[in-house]
Amino acid sequence: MSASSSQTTTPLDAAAVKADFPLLQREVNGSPIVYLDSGATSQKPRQVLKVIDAYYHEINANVHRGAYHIAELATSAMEQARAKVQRFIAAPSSSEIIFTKNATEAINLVAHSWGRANLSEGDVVLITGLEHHANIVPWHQLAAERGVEVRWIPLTDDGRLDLHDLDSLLEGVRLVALSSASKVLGTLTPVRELADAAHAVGALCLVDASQSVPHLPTNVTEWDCDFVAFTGHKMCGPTGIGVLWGRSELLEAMPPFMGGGEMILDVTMEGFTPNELPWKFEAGTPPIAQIIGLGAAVDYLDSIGMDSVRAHEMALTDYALRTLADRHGDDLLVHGPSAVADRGGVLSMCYRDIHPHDLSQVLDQRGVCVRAGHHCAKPLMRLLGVGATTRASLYVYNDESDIDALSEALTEAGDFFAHQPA
Amino acid sequence: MSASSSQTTTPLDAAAVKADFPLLQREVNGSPIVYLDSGATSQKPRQVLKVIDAYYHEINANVHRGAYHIAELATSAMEQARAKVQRFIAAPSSSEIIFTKNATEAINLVAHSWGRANLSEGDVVLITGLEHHANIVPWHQLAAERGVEVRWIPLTDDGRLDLHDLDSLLEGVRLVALSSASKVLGTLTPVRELADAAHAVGALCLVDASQSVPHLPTNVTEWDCDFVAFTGHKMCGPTGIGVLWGRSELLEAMPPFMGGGEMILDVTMEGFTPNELPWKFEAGTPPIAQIIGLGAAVDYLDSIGMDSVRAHEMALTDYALRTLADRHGDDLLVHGPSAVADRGGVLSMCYRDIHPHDLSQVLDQRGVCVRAGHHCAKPLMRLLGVGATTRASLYVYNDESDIDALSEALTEAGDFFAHQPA
Amino acid sequence: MAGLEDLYREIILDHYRSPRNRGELDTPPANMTEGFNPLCGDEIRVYLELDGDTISEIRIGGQGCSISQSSASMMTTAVLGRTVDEARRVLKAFKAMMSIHEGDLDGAPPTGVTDGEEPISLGDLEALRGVVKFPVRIKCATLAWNTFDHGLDEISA
Amino acid sequence: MAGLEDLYREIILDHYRSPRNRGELDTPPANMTEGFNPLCGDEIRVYLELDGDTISEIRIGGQGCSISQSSASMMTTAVLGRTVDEARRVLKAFKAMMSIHEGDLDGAPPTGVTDGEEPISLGDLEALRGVVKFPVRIKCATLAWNTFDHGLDEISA
Ligand SMILES: Cc1ncc(COP(=O)(O)O)c(C=O)c1O
Ligand SMILES: Cc1ncc(COP(=O)(O)O)c(C=O)c1O
Repeated sequence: MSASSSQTTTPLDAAAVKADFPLLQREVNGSPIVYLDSGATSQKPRQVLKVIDAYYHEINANVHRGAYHIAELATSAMEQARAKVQRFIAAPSSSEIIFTKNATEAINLVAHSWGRANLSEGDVVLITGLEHHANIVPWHQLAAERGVEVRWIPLTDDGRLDLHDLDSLLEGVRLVALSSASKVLGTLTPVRELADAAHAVGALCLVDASQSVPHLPTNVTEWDCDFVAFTGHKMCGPTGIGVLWGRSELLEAMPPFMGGGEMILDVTMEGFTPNELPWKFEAGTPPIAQIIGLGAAVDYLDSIGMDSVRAHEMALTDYALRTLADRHGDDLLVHGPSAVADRGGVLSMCYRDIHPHDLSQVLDQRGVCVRAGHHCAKPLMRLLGVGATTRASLYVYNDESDIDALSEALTEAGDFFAHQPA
Repeated sequence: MSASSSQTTTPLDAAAVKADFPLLQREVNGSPIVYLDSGATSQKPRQVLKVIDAYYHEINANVHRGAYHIAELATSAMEQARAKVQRFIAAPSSSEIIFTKNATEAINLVAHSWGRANLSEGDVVLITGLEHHANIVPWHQLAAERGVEVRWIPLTDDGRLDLHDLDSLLEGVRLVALSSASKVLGTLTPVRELADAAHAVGALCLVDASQSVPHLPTNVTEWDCDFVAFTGHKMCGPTGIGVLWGRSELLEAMPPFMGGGEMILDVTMEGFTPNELPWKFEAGTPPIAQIIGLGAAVDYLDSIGMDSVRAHEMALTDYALRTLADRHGDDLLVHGPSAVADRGGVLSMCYRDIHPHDLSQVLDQRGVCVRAGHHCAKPLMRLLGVGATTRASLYVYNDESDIDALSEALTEAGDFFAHQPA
Repeated sequence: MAGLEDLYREIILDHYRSPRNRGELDTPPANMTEGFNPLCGDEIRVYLELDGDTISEIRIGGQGCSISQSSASMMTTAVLGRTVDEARRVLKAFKAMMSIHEGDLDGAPPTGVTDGEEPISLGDLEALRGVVKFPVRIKCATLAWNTFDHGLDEISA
Repeated sequence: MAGLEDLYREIILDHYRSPRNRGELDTPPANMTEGFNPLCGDEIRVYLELDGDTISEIRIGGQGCSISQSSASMMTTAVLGRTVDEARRVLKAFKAMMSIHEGDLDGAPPTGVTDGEEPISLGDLEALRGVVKFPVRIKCATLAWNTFDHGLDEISA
């Protein structure tokens, strides 16, 4: 993605988009809500909520097994959602789309199934300083269990991957596991370059795309990587649904993860035969309503166009960086890359010496919802030398008025802590 | 539960209950729907759908981390749902209630975490001939991986557990894993007796309560067992949510299952410190809306009273067994225990020589939804000597008219296959 | 009953009631392949014997519903005596008939069933076309065929 | 700003700006216990030294928000010079003040904070009562206390 793509795409109608989101119509503490925490979870458009509700009102039934009418409708709605997700990320086949409960389960699936079948003492998993705990802890678990080494790609001062020593970092590596976009800094990473580098040393490449699938066009074939994990609730979909995409040959060769209904072809008293892809990895009753809801979320994003989503967020990030700097000057430090083309719409901030937890509490009094804390990335926090930041993260429904409200609330927070009788 | 409990409980208002379920107001193929597949999944009352919808409209936010208002509301709604589930099953503490995506994940959690930490070559897991694949395959996986032995409690001819040889079956057993009610035959099992027997030989007892929690009062303390798994979508709750209850001492001692956000206290570049119970076992963004929806389902069932639910289902099962036998005589075989007190409202049937798949297809033409197949219990099917059965399963919203419609449709199906020109 | 005639055509019920080529063959010389419909519990065994390149014997074992049994029975009459190549073309044509093309859902033209080869007539098997309207039953109709497909692969391997 | 006065009481901001007993102690003789708020990243270190049964030294290290820092600071002044038993009673009373009783939610009477013992006055610490209205912040307020609790356990063990 480059800044120029905004010229070739239809600009989105910000007011119309915002009107699609019922929660954004509410007030908090007497002010209209200003939701700037989409990196944690996105709001849901009425189009998605309607589909979920219609599922329960009209076709709720267990899938794949009932021969009756509503069971057929439920099954086909669920499998159509799978095909929608496949097209959304340009995957070669819908049988490569595995539904999990969140991105975390998707990454754990790879660690348990592929990892435990393929990695042993001394093998290296290479991750990056930008990772979310979901892409750290499963590898730490493998390290503790069987002596796998977890190695880290360091960061540059402005929060990009430092690939200076990549060749030596890759020694002994069996898996490169990186996020395509950082939830803390917004940094976009060179996925294709790292996938190629991984393959060159015979390693696989897993991409945690939780923070990029909602915001940028995704093409797993162009990435030429091996696994991609992401999560529904950050992309206008319901909670309780995540996705693992994997290359068929790999998925075919991997042992099942969890065992139970749906994932078997046959069970005897002596053993079992796993089912075909994708069901082999989907044990138990799937999150049916949530899968169908995710399909509706994909439809919604498609109706806007992911190029337009990206263009909108870039313009808004640019506006935010400019206006915040103008107004707050040295009081405000925004971490991460400075060029809008290198980052998503994530602003991790330090404002004066006000602790993020206090800052976000005061902002909340004005209806401004931001995230304070380590953002599930404690190693990155330690690299930045802070315990926590205050993070505002943008999405398709935000507009300049949201940034203005944030800016105004920052000033008020500064006043509050400065003028309190001490 | 005994038949007499129906005298001491308030009879439920069947018409009012049915009216709570929007899907039951629809027609299928021109007939009002007759939903008799609650063993696969239950329908959802508007009270539950309203809560889910309100969550997304009013307080949708990621939990446990945001300091802003709606994040606090989401967190407290989720933790209140945990307390509701705790009370519903009479668990000692809400920190023992672990949310999973379904019952299958709950059982796999025990197999992965407790099983892999405690079981090795030659240790025996004792299961029963009544089990669902969810309580078979995870143990087969352990058997294949590390030589654990899976042993089976056999069944009597009428589908109850044959505990004749229990003493010798228990030799070398580390875990007894049984369902409290069979989804195929309806059989209720003597959970407390088996938990005591397990403890007497130093083994633990896991109960797959997926088919009993929705239908009977549950008291895990009276069961005196160690783990209990069940699933939300069969008890008026949404899809995508399951529960594992476990005794604190055991859960405390067990290693985490999946790794990621929420389940950690601290992560460094070298390792991680797991969080406290229950979050230690809840990696990633939880199925927030589904947890809150399950809380609403518990409220709904509580408002009726589980004693009343059970009494209603017993009366209806009795009506079904009597009227179906009267009308269809030898054309119809119903598997399982004959005494209503020994069974749930599940009727696994063979009708003439019509294959269950064909039978259910024809019933569907009259809007009658039943399940045909192996019901995820292939070993049990082999014990019964059939490849599949046709199963009608009852719930709180069914009434005598549903049974009458089933009975009438059976006659029509018989006519259809008899009178087709051959 | 209205609506079911498309599914339960006369010829289907005939094959169900009087299945052709039911039974077993000695292995070896025959090859046996097992198939499962994981969703309903149907199981099928396809016994195959070749004479050179020609399918000289085929038998069906196992159990299933009217659709899976009649489809298996019709399959045996459609491929017995054919060469492996011809049988594979029948197989392909049948599976094409049974597949719900994603293209159809999008309004795009359905994928051709012959890939430039001469079209093959499905004869009686056309009676199974109605199954496509009942998606859950498609797996019943294709069970024997997929199992047969694996059997051919095993023999050629 | 309206609504925040309950949380940010004057005395809280005072302890935040001028924390008492901040720093480190040599270990040994002191004991050091670390605590995390997993949800916001706050970290705290409580250094403890006993003279017989009396808490003769206490120091706080680490970082956190105004609530966690001021609560830690007030805690040090509340327990320094007390016996371990007295300190435990303060601890218990404080945690009782901070807990949202399930009973409250049900309309049942709140659990007593003293269990029959003589009630203990919380003094300045009462200023933190407003935190209960902001449930996410309760973990901030109790972080130092839970860590202190573990520290006492470690010393007695
Ligand atoms: C007895 C029993 N156990 C386990 C399960 C699995 O439940 P789920 O598919 O929701 O994981 C079921 C549901 O089919 C069941 O009936
Ligand atoms: C980069 C990244 N990876 C993984 C996750 C985990 O997603 P989930 O909590 O839905 O499993 C998140 C969300 O917090 C994320 O931002």
